[in-house]
Amino acid sequence: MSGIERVIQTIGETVVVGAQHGGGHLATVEPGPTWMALAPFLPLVGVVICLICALVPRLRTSKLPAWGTVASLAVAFGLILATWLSLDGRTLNVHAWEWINLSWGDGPGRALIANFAFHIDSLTVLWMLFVTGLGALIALYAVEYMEHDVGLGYCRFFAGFSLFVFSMSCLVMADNLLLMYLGWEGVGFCSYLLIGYFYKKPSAVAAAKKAFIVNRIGDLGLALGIMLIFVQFGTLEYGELFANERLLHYKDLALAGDFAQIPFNVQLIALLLMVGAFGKSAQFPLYVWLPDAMEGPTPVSALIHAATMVTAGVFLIARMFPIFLVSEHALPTVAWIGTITALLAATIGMAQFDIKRIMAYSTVSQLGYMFAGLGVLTSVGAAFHVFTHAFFKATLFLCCGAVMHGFAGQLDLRKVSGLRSQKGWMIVTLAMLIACLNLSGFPLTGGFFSKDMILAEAFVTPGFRVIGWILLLTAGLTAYYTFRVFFRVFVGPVDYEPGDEHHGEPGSFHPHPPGWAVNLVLAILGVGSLLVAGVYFVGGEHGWVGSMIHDSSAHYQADGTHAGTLFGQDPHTIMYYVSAAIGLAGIAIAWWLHYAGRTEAATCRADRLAFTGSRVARWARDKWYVDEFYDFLFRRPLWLLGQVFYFIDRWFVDGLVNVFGILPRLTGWAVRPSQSGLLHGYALGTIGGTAVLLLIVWLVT
Amino acid sequence: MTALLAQSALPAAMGSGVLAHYLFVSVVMFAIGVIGFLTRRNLIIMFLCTELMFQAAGIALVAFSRYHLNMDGQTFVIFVLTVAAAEAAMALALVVLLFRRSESLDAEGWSEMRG
Amino acid sequence: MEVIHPVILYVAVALGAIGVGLSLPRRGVNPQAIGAVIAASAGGLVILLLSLHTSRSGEGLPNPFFYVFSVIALGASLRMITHPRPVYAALFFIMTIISSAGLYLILAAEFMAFALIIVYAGAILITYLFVIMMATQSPTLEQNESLQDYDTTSREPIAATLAGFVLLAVLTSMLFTGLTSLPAPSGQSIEPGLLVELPGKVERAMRRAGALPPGASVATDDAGRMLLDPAAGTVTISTAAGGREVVELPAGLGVGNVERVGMSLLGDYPGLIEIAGIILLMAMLGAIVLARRKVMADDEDRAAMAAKIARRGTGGGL
Amino acid sequence: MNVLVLMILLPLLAAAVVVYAPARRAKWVALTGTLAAGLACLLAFFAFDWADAATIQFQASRPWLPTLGLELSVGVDSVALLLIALTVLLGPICVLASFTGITGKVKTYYAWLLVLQAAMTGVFAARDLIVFYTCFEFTLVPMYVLIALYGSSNRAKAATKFFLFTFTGSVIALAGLIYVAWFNATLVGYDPALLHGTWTFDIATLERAAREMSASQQAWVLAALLAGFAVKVPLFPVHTWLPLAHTEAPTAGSVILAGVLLKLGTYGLYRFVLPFVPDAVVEYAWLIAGVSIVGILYAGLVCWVQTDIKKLIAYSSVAHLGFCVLGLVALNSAGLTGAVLYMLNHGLSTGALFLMVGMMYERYHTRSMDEVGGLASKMPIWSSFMLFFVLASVGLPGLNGFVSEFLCLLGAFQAGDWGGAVGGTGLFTLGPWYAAVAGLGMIIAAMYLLYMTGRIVFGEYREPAGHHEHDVLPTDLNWREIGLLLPLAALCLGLGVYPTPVLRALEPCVDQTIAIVTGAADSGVEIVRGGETEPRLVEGGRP
Repeated sequence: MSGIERVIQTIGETVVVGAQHGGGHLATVEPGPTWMALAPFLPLVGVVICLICALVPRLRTSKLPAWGTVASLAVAFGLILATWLSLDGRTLNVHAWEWINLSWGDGPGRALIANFAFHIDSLTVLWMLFVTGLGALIALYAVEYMEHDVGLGYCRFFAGFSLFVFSMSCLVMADNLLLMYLGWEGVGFCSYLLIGYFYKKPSAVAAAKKAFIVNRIGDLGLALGIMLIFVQFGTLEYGELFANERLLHYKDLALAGDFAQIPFNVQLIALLLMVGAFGKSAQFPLYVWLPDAMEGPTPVSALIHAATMVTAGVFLIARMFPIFLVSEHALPTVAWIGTITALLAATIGMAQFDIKRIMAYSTVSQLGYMFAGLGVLTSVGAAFHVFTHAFFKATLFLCCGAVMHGFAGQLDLRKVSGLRSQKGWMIVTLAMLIACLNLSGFPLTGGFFSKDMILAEAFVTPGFRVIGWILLLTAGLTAYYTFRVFFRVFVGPVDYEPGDEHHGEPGSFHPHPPGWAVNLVLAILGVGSLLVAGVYFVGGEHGWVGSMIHDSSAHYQADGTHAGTLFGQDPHTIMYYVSAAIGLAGIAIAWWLHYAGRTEAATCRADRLAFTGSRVARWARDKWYVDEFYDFLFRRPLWLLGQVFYFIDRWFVDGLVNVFGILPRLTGWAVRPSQSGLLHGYALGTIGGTAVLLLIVWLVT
Repeated sequence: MTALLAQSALPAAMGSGVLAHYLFVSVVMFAIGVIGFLTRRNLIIMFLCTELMFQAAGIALVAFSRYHLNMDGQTFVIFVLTVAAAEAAMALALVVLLFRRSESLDAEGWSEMRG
Repeated sequence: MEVIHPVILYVAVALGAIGVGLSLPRRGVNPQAIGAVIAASAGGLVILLLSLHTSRSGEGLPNPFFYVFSVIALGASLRMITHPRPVYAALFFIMTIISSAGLYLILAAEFMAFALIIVYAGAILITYLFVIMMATQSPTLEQNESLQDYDTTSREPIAATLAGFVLLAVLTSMLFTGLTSLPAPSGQSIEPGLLVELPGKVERAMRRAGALPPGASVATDDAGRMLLDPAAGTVTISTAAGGREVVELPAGLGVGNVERVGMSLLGDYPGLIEIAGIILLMAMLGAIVLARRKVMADDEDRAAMAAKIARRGTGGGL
Repeated sequence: MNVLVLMILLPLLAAAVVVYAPARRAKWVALTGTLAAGLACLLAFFAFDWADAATIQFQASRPWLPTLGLELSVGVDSVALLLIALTVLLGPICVLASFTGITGKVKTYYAWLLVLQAAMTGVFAARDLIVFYTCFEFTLVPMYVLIALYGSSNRAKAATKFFLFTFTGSVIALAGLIYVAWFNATLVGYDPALLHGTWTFDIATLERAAREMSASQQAWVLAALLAGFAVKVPLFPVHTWLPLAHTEAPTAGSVILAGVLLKLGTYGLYRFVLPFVPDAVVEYAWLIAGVSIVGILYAGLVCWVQTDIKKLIAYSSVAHLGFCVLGLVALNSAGLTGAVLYMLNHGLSTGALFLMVGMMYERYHTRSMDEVGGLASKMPIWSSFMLFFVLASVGLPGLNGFVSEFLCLLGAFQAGDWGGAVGGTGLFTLGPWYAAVAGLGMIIAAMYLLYMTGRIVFGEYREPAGHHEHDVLPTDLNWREIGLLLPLAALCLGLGVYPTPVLRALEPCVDQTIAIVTGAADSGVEIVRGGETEPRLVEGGRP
């Protein structure tokens, strides 16, 4: 009985996790009001609604799952807004229930505590704002976008969608690493579920599988990192971890540049966590799953694979910034990997024709920017870029989705042109334009400011100037491929052919422009993308995002105060002009190659360039053969190894067993003739044996 | 005590040398039974030989009973007799069965259990 | 002091082996008589030496009839295993049984002796004889020699004799070495108070001997036990007047062999008796089941039989 | 009557009734019997004093062969009770799962199924070595019958191999166990208050005596016990009976095999190997862990190339239980708790997977992924459950598999430090390297399970040639099938998001075991040790 009483006792108990080891600039963790813990669980209401709809035949054909999801996400967004307003720079902790709670004696490191509890600080709120906000908007978009699947598929989609938001909330709001890991794997699973939404398509199933497995590789790194944190610091809870005296001591050492005194194992943690971040945020070499993930429905791509889930890696590093600071090589590695990814993905993106894939590579590339930003110690820049990117990239994807929806699955930029001039596509075009300007870093857009922050820091951080140059080059490439899409698809002559979802004569096809929900969402997002630049001008030194970061664990006190100058000027000011120039140059090249003088969808001036037919261009189009390389290096050898093992299992391991089985049989076969079957033979044996035995007994005694 | 013993029908003690005589007879009879069992091919005679071995055992039992002035040996002979009777009944039934099958009592005619 | 020198013993055993081996039935030259003589002389030698030893050690020789009966028993058993005719073999076995019964008598086991004769010679062996007669083909005109091939030739006589006599050699060696370490007989092992268990017998014997006055009876204590003092040979009786007096037991009153066996059997091993009974019952059932001749009837036969029975039934009704 | 005895006797009684009841009632009788046992188990759950979970409760004993000190004695601590609960839970589920699958010789089937349940309960409830061993071996007989009579095409070979393989192993284990008893019987002057120096098979007594064995004695006993339990688990080189047996067994047989029978091995390791030969375990932990890890990776890769679904899941059991054994030999709180929890979780999720495959097999009569696939469009309910249990098996956080897998890995991680770098004694000490390599198993698990899901659940619908609808079963699951999956799913979810009660219940037991091991282990692996565990050790065992 006492067990059950204890169970009841523990439910709903709010535990105060105070940071006993004060010190540092981190605010003490205070218990928060219980209603704040409702936000992550609200999406589960959506899941339940979807489940009920799936089970009740009468509801199955309604749009209830969608509206339930939209409503629950909207309420969650409202709650997050309320949390933000009441947060006031504090760090709160809300306990829901005990999850894994194991202790072996007293003292630090003698208990493994990972509760369903939420750590709410400004970093959390920053992420949650766009997770729930964009979630609600994109769900609204999907109400219309997915309506041809009303029925079980609809329920499945929105259940996955809601579950994703729940998992993402857990990831962001967790107060310990294990709950974050739950969210981390949860979003991976939801991504799997939603990429594989069109489960009859083998490519979708394969893409889903690939996404999950590649993510799992990263997850292993993350899991090992979490274990190492536990072994090193004896806790998994953020509050205790960031207040850990050893960690604070190491941090002081690291800021003084004295890494030699920090144990290798502590430095290793960041490297392991980094692997997890690379997997989830699609960084080189684990980026390969993200372009394939475009097999999922477009709202999924917009929410999961552009705006929210893929920024989890950035979040992890931002959240664990103290851990990364004490590692000598982790942040430089992050910076370099981010830079390489940014450049690599941009080059591939330039050569693609599938607009969704271009956006996917663009996402990978922009994530590279964010990582580079983290690597050059501007966590504000990275977070700011995450924030702006979430808006404009979601817009881009949703616009692509609208095109895809309107043209029966057509995604090839060579086959659709001049949307602007067609009826009903104005909002889409405008939203697309705003998002493209953001992405290409057009002056005074949100993307412009956030990218500049990263670029400027890269130039002034000692030892990272090369990164700055590469990122600058990539900015130009980004502007080019972004407007390549815009100039090809949205402006220019009206010309189109339907995609493969259109059955019948190509001539009978009429594109159908988006409905009110899609237009509404695009309008909101477009305006949002336009206005997101404004957050740079409100709040503290680095804008609103800067003030949000300042109160969290991602804060780095040397942030933005690098004394360095660029060409003798303030780096930010210089960068405004330089990157604007580069961006405009990219747009101009795109205009020249893809818009000027184009008369039909399929051909343009770019085709006439010798370069586009070259081998390098083809390699870029074939994604530098990275997939094939992995296939050759890992998948095939492992598969072969599996076959070899199976062969060994059947013929050697089991064979050995069978030999043991055969030995008695052989012995039996050998002595079988001695069994004559005649009574006398047996009798003689018995009596002779008895005689011999007695003889032995007698001789012995 | 002595008075009562004298009155009873219990014989006087027997020496171990005398016992050896009986045991020797018993052993020889047993050996003859064994040899008979091994050499004869007639099923019935073979069973008779087993009875002979029983008998040898019986003699030894009774001799020891006499030597120890204890009734257990004789009691045991009763059980030997019982077993012998039961065995005879079963064995003979089997012999009859076998004879019906092959019209022969030759033990060598039966070797179904050859390995 | 050795009972018999081992070398002599082994020579005798070897001789016996040769003798028995020779006397086994075989085709062609058949020196059965010679073999029997050799075997008998070897056996005789051992018994002679044994008797010499016994008489020298002052124990005295066994009852003279021992020699008679043992010679008959061993001789008959040897002939039993060598005789080619099953019926004769069985008869020789009966002879062995009877002489064994004689040995039993010498050993003061009268009940067992008679039981042996009745059960073995009277019942079991008769069954054997029945079966032998049933299972032996009667001689025909062409083949007046009714001996079967399997009766006239023995199987692996040398190996069998060897095995048997190795066994014999070991057993006798053990016997003669173990004899010296044999615990001395303990007369006490038989309860002197066994008579206490037999109040009826005591009272009957006393009445017959006139040791019990009229109206008196053997007195018992509260538990209903006789007040008998075996050491003094006295028993308490209660007289007709109600008094008690101790009187001498009549001479010759004792517990006989049958009574002793019975007491031992029923007093010490009642469970075994039951089990033995069940074994016998099962053997009987088994024998019946096994030896029963199954009637092989197919459907047609069954139908015919049923019709026959039915006809009989209606016939009875008329 | 003692509730444990009741749980053993009820199925036996039901088995007897099944034998005499008409064949068409057999399944209902069996269901009643298993449900009654479930009720008894529920009763035990309420009566159990969870605060004192390390103490053996519900003890009952009756002399059996006093001259040898044999006693028919039962009793449970929380570990045993939870495993019994798993057994008793799977009982009615197996009966229900056989309703339509078993059509011939139903009486024999259900009777043996019930006997099997009684024997398995007996294994966990036993407090006497010989009672344990008797039940341990007796599980083989019903399982043999179930495979040999109700299996598929290659059943005779599978049943024989299963029987002989595991039997050979456990006979060697018996030698080890009896050696311990002999050691105790010849141990004089150790602690006169206890039964040392006499023949006894009481587990608590032997636990205390066995620790007095010398290092080489312990090593030999370890080898003997491992021979038996490793085959049952099964660990890497001695696992080949499992795929065969699983493939051929009927659905319920597979469920029980995966759900409970394999746990007999790990339970044996936990109950006997750790407390009996702690020094040897500490010394050879690296070897056992190494073998487990090889099993994890090897079996995982073998899984990946299977086309037979049942074989795939069978090999996955080898990989999964590798994690469990890894946690066991980590010999710290996280590892041991994780391992015990893993036993429960693996029973639930893998048992459920076999149920799923069985339901599919009943409809399509094939287990080959080449012949059937894309069932999501045809059987959405089935597919949802399948996906759910696959994820539980993959170890998705929030479902049960994750908690135990993480704890096992954390246990192995914590057991030492980076080889050679800081402290430690190189590769032969359990440590982070082991966890890191074993962690690759997590990736491989995702690979093969999602590969299977991708083929049979997703993709274009494929059905075997000549397939026609089952005449009794609907296309998708019926209510009976949903009903027997729901409790398993609920438990998978429940143990995933709120494992705290179970962890609390296991804590005292695990602490006690660790105290035993560390009490005997003076050097070598760094073992985390509880503060208050010492006194409990003295109280534990025989109250």
